[in-house]
Amino acid sequence: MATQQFLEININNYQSPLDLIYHLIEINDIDIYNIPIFDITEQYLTVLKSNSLNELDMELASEFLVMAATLMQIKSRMLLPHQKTDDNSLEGNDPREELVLRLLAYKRNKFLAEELEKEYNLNKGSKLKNTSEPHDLGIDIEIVEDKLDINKFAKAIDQLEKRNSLRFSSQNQRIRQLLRREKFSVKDKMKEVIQRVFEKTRMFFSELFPVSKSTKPERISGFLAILELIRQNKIIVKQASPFSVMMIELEEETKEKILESNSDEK
Amino acid sequence: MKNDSQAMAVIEAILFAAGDPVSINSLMKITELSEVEIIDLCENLSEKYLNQQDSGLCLRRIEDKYCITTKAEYKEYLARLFRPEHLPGLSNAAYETLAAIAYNQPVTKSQIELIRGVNSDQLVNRLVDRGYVIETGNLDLPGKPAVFSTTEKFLLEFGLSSVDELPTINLLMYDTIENLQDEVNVNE
Amino acid sequence: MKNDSQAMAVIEAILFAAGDPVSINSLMKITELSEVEIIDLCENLSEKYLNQQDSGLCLRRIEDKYCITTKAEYKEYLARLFRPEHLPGLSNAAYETLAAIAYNQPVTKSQIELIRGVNSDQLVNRLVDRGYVIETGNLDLPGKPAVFSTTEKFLLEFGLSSVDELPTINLLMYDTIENLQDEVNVNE
Repeated sequence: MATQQFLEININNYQSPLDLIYHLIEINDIDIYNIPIFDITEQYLTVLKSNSLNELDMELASEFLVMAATLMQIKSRMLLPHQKTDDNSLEGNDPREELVLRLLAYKRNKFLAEELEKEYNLNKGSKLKNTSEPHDLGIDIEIVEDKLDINKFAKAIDQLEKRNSLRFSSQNQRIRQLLRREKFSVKDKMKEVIQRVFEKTRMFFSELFPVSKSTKPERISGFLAILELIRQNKIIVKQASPFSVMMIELEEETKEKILESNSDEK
Repeated sequence: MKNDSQAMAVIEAILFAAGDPVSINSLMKITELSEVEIIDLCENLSEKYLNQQDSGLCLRRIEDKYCITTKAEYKEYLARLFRPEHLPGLSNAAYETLAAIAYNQPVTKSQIELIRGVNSDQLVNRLVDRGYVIETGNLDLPGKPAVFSTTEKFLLEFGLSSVDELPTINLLMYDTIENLQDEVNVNE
Repeated sequence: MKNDSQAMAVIEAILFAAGDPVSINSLMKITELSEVEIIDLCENLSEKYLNQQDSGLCLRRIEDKYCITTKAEYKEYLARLFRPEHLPGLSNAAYETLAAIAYNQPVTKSQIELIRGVNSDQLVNRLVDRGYVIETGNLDLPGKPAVFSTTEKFLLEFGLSSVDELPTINLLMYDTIENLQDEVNVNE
């Protein structure tokens, strides 16, 4: 499969990372119970890198990144020697198992959603009638209506308030995210990563952006920066063993450039 | 339209969904049939209702309009339907609309939509029909939108003497949401 | 009531006048007939509408209620009668969220997120606003998360008489995600 094909995938067309992975599985025509995780991970990362996640909703962008991390983790776990119990590709402890379950659940739901949409389109034209006024039916009675129910009124206020405060906070969040996105631009993070790694020679991702000292958007920008730096061949990412975290080092060329610019400043 | 029986079905569906009487003119426009054809079809429908023992409906002509109604002989059963225990009371959505009006009166339909996040025009009309809400004027804005307020009947059934007695609620409403939207627009 | 055809006429008249779905219980009280008789009569009425080419109506059962609606095939004519509703159609993401709720109800927002692989809270809120979904309680778990289920309006507009009738697919068809997981575990 040509890399070009994956570079052209527009991430905006996918509802979730699972949607994208399922698409990759389909175009590769592979068995979902035996996913070639190395290929899929590489393809997934190619798609991610060729798309600007900044245009996505922050929530969705972070889900795509979490999935990238998940795929890389599964990939490294696959390298561990494990005992084959039988020919079933999903034997116990297969690191792909959870992903496969989530893909199946997602696909099933997507099928069902399509069925629902069909049903809706078949039925959407049928109309109920409004309740008749007794007077119009020639019935001469005084309608004894239910009086207003103060409890139902209170409950309605409660629901309205809850819903509006949700809208309020989600809109507030959007504003804050917009501002934050400015603050943690990927470009700035790329500079920061290079400078900090240069100072320490090598660093772990978790050292660069420790969970205790950085916000989620900051870590996402940082992760994007790392992906971009790998793509530009400015850093080397190593894993000492399959289970360990990513260790980041600078390429020789990058180091030389920094040394040059530092000596220029002096 | 394929044939006469389909045309009759269409007329029945239109008159049923409309509820109120529909003019021959409107029926002509909707079905693209002539006046004579409409009148013929309606007469057939009327006869069908009359001849079928198992039909509870009848077609009435009022001047140049037609409507479906129920056969008069079943009045006693229908009278039972209109007892409160059988009629659906106000829905949650209606109570929400009532709350949106009560706390923001006088308020326009589009302001109510902003508060509820969904078009509520039908619900406002229903509340007006039931006498809980009344049109109290027009805003001095393009299109002169009507504004709505709650009625004395509303206060009476809740045992309130004025809307000031409604429990205070923070953050319900229109002011907050509108301000917020302005804020978002400025920031974007 | 004299006979069956008169009883059918009464049911038709009641459902016509009520407009909204009427419960079997109310129909029993109004007509003084038994549950079995009501269901029989309604089934006959439903068949009559279906078999008559010249009828534009259709009888629908929604859980334990009945209502008359127009046949869906005449929607283009009805669209001319009513002002277009300016509600936008549901997005793919909204259908996915609705499916996640319909097939797993009652379900929490985080369970929906697990199925879709992405946070869907806003979509759930929008489905609540549209009246397809409603909060039906809280789970007895830390934080007391709210659970959501589909509404009568959902059944009505999706042509279903109960959630048991949701379309099924043989492939990957499990009652719940837990069952799916159990099944895979058993196969290992």
